[in-house]
Amino acid sequence: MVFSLTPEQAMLQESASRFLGDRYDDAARRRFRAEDAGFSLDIWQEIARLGWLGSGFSEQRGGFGGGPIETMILMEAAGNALMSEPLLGSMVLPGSVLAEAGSYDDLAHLIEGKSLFAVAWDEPEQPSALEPATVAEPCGDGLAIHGEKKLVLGGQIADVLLVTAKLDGRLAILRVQSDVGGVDVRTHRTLDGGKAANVRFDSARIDRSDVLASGNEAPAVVSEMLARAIAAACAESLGAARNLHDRTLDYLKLRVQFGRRIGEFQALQHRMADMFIALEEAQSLSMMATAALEEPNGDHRDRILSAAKIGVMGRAMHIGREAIQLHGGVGMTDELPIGDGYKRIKSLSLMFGDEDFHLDRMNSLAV
Amino acid sequence: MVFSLTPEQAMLQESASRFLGDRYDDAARRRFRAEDAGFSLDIWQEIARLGWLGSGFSEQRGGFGGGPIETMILMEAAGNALMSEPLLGSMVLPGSVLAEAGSYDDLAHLIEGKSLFAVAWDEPEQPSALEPATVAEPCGDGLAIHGEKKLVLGGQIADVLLVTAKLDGRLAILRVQSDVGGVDVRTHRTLDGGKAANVRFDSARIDRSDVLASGNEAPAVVSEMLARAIAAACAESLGAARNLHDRTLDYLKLRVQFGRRIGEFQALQHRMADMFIALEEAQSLSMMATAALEEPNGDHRDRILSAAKIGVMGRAMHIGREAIQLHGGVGMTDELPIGDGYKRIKSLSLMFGDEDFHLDRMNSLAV
Amino acid sequence: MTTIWTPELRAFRDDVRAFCEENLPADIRLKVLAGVPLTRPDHMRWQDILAGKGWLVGFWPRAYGGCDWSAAETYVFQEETTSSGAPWLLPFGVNYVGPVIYTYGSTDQKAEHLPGITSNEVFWCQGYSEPNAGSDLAGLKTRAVRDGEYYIVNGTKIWTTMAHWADWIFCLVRTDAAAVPQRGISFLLIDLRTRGVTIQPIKSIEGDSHLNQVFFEDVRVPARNLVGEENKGWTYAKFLLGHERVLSAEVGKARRYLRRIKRLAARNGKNNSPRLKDRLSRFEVDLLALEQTTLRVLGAILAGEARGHEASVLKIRGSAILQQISDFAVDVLGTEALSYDPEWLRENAGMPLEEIESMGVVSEALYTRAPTIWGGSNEIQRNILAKHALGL
Amino acid sequence: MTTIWTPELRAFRDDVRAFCEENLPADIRLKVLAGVPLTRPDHMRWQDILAGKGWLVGFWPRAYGGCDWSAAETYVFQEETTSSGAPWLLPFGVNYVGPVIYTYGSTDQKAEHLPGITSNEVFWCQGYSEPNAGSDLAGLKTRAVRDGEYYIVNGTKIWTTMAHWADWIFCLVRTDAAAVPQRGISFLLIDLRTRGVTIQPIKSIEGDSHLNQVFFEDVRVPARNLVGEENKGWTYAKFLLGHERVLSAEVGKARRYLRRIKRLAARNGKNNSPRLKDRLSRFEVDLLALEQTTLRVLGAILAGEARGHEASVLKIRGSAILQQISDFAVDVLGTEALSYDPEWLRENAGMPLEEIESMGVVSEALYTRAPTIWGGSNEIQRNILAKHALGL
Repeated sequence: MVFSLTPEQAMLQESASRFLGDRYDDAARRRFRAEDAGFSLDIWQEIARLGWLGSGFSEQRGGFGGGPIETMILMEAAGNALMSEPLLGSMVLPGSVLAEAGSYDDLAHLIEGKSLFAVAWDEPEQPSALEPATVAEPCGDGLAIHGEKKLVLGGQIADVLLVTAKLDGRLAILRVQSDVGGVDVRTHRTLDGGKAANVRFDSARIDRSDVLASGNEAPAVVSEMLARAIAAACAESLGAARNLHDRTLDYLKLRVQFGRRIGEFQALQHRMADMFIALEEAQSLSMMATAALEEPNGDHRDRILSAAKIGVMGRAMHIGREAIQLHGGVGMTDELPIGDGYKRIKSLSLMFGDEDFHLDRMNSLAV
Repeated sequence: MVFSLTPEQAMLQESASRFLGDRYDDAARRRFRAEDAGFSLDIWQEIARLGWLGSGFSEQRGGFGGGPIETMILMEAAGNALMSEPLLGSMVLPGSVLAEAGSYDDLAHLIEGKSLFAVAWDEPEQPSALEPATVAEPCGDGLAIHGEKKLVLGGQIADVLLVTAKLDGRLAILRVQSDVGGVDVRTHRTLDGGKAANVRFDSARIDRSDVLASGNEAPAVVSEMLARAIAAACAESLGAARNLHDRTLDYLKLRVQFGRRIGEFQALQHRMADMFIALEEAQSLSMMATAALEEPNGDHRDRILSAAKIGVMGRAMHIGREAIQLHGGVGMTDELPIGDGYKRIKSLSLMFGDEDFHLDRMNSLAV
Repeated sequence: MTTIWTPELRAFRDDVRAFCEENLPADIRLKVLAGVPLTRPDHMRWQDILAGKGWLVGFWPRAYGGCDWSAAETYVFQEETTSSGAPWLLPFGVNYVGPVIYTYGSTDQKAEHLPGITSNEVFWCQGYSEPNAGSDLAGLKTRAVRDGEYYIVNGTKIWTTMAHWADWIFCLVRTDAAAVPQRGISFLLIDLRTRGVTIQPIKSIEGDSHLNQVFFEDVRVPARNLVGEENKGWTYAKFLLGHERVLSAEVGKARRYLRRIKRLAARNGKNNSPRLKDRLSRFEVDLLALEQTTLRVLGAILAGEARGHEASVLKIRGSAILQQISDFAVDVLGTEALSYDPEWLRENAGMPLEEIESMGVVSEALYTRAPTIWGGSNEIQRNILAKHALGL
Repeated sequence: MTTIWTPELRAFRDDVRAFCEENLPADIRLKVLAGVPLTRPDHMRWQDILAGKGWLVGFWPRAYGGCDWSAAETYVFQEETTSSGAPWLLPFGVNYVGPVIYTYGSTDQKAEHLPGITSNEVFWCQGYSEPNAGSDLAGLKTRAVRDGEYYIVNGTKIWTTMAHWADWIFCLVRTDAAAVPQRGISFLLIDLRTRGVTIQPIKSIEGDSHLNQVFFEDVRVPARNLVGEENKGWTYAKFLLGHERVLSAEVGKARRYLRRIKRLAARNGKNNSPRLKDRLSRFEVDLLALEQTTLRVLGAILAGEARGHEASVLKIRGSAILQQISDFAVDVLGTEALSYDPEWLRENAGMPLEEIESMGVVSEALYTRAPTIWGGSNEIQRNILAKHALGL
């Protein structure tokens, strides 16, 4: 349900927005994107120092005592700044896995920015995250991994990959150094202008102690990760949509055609009003998704998360389409960040289950 | 494909619109609706004298040499006048059945307005028109009919019912006087303010010679009837939508609020423009449906007719909803005919296969 | 992390639910579930029950007979009663004129009019719109001319919901024709039994007559029935419109409609249609968005942070969603919907649910074309958002 | 009953189809089907082939090298070539400036400029929009000042598609700053190699650079390059915009996109999804509506009954449908669409269809956000309909 922020949370929100306001503009984003990693490693170290990376984890897990709301605040701010740094891929996903699997040392390294982690879970042919085709087989004292993962967010720069695979026929989560033999990381550009990686494992060797989760624990860890990813994607999309909404509103107040500010034309006013409504509703649904993370895993939570994903993405996409249209020609240019926001939202709409996936899930869980 | 009218067809169009302009206004429609039949039997006789009832049938079948285009012209004009007289139920449906089944004497009576016919084909539980639960069993020299039909358009006043039933396990079309024993006609009001009937057959007796079609012929007759009904429903909906469109446009030019004609408000202008586009497209699709009737029965024709039904009805409903909304309060009153047009369109959208039915048919016939 | 769902609020929700289960008359509930138009006695019987419990004017201050409910409690009360199948609580006295009187009225007016509302004895209606002043209320022309201790009222009001059942009407009237349109308007209480008042029902498209036109011909209204100051009526009207719109997100009613669609679909063998399932899931998404937004607005109201335009968001979305759901119910009925007769429905209102429900669904769907028009049309609401929320 | 489908027209359709099958280079067709952005040589090669056949300017009068095609033949030609996978036929010379020159130009201008278009030797681009004159062309500020036998042009044009490949540009320039906005505009032909012209590509959101900004700094343009009369440019511009919009209902291209969606869905195992089938059927309904409306408009043009606003209907619907279909193709790709790299796509344009198609689909979907904006945005088209079709 809906909540308001504690004073600490409000402070985090303000400090994030101040930092991003200072450090992020269109030129900076362009520069960061051009770096090898597809983002700025310096900024990553700075946000580690600012405590962002630990803010979403409880103290007993090595975090700073926060939870889903803190993550939401940061993801929304990052979305609003159209930030290139992979908070989703290198903080939310691996952080959730490490926290849930109890790998607190690794989590500490992630939080301090000492190591970069990424989760390799998505596969080209397997629709379910709980049924990977990737396998880990006994090999000497340890294990050898075979398989192929796609769209590993943050994978282009990760020191450590957290890999889902079948071990003895059951799901397991494995810790793999990205530089060991048999790991082939292929970086590619992504729709939103960033980078990600496809990764092949060809007899990549790990120790038995690198099995972070198995048995009944592993599916729970993966499910929790996906739940957090959905809420984070909602928050980030909302932030990006707010950026597009605000820029469009500014443009309507600035641009003059036919001797009037175009914001005086009633047809555009009504469309802007509908964008405003969409933004308000997306905000509500994003908060609902975050609040749902506090509930026990189960059908009810899955249904709420699916509804939030469908609803936030549909509304954010509406705002994205209208932002381009109401900007006219300049909305189509790479120079303005309208397209960047649009592409980021479109990307998030396809990740962690697209509309089809979540509609199917809602239908199957209908009460 | 698209066509233009012959001089004779243009004349029919003009004469129909002149007759309806003279004889039909809101008060007249209200008066006619209040009659026992739910429409004016006098008007029916007049349009028979004007030759309307024979205009859609070829000369060799006792008609006046016209075809689907003439029917389209009349249905569109009737829709535009929100006419109460059951052209669909008492002309298109039975006329098509009589013409296809070769009952030219009956057809002549229909055309001259001497007898009123109605087709009893729809059943409460049977989804397919080709598989009625109504049966005709041998009984003495003749047959006895058992079964139940719903929504018999024109059935409230018909002298003769054309009834689909199973005879020896196969579809047949039977000719039944509505006043014989065992026929129970229950008139009811319809959503559009008119009337129709539910009919029960409880051992209703007919002669063997009253079997109008059987064997392979009967399904072809019913299919042809439904095809013509779909095209006619498209044309009538288009006419009704044009009425609502035109009245709304007039209202926008007349109504003053905030010191301006409301048609000067750009948000309403753009919505009116979208209504105009919808009307143009509905017109195109209605003509496409009519043209399709000239093609041989088959998958291609069915697919085109389904597309036309979905497309015309969707657009006409859009116009109907907007007509009420843009009229504001007065659009909700029974005094203005906006609601009548809306309800007629909604009714036609549900008849002869609703959107679900036609989407399913299109999907199954997809190329 | 705080939420509006305090333990107290949850307890209150359970109380309301239990109260409805015990006290809502079965025949009224049946009509509501079936979508059958209610009669005046139906409304009054249920409101008497609420008045007996002290809940009819629950959100009013205790000083005037209320329970001092917070915005959250008011919301919960509305949602729970609606969801349980209780009638729409007529807002004209309780939500509209009552708060205007206890906020702006004189001591005498409070004493004269508030008890009749709290006890459900006086039936009020609202005289705002006129034939040439619909969206543009400032253009209203009904005149009230001061004549000693009286105002002489001439003019007409339209779309006055349930005026034919009402005892009193509160009106916006023009008291200064020379002033600019929004000035010169006053807020007047008029006894409908006064000579010169004529009420003419307007039949609407579903075939029922809940709307009316009210004519005033030299109607003498005691000057003491003027609320607040002369020519300041616009202020009180705006205050009231804000009250009206907060109520417009009827999530409970929409959920009730969705439950009915599932029931109808099961009856028609459509409940396994993937298309139907998608549609229901999408409605559920929209309702969650509306519900969560309503809760956020309530949170803002409780925190004193509401900016005022939020009500327009709820009005636009609430009315549109309800309209889509009720129209979709007709589609689920299919050709069954075509057998529709509002007179028959009125005469057979007491029949079992299955026998009348399909007509009720149609009646409701037609009637539900109105919420996007009334209470300030959605076009007006978008103007409000553009101006007040967006600064355009 | 008459239709535009005369036996002659059907025969022509078959001719065009057969010609494309035989003569459209396979590598170009592959790029088009994959959605890969084309290069200048790609366009020129195909247009050379059409020019060789005499079909590049088929709708032009025979006197100027055309085939005197009717509107119906022109339509059939466009639909058949597009549907077969031929590149978009660049309209700037053939459809835009050519007809202006042969309708309003001098004998010398016809002799100088038309042959270069019919033979596909001169590449034209269009200089209409300016940074502050987008929807409001009358607000344009690029000035042309007469100086003896020259105009001195200063200012800038934006969104000039393919200017970076072009030889010449036709421009609207202001020749009388004192006149009311729509007067005082002239239509000028400018050689892009003239000193003082700078072309700066604009990267658009799909990552390609088909758009440009063109700067003019003291550019000396021979006065003989003025088309028609000075200050009458608005007339020629309106004539041209009419031509532009008739082409905007690209049903053939939309059908090609739908075929691709079916192919992609089959590859991704989604082709039996009821949701996908519904979506495709609905698109088919929309396309039939658009196609039939286009044919009706053509019929009206042939009969001399077109009122002019019909082009706006086709532009609004054609652009919207194409946009929805191309966006839906990305949804069918799913996460596959996320691996997108416009540079890689340009460098690997020759690879097999399956390897590059997913990126081509994304590129095309992003690029297709533009058709609702260009050529008079759909908002402007609605203004036109409200005014000219509806009299509002």
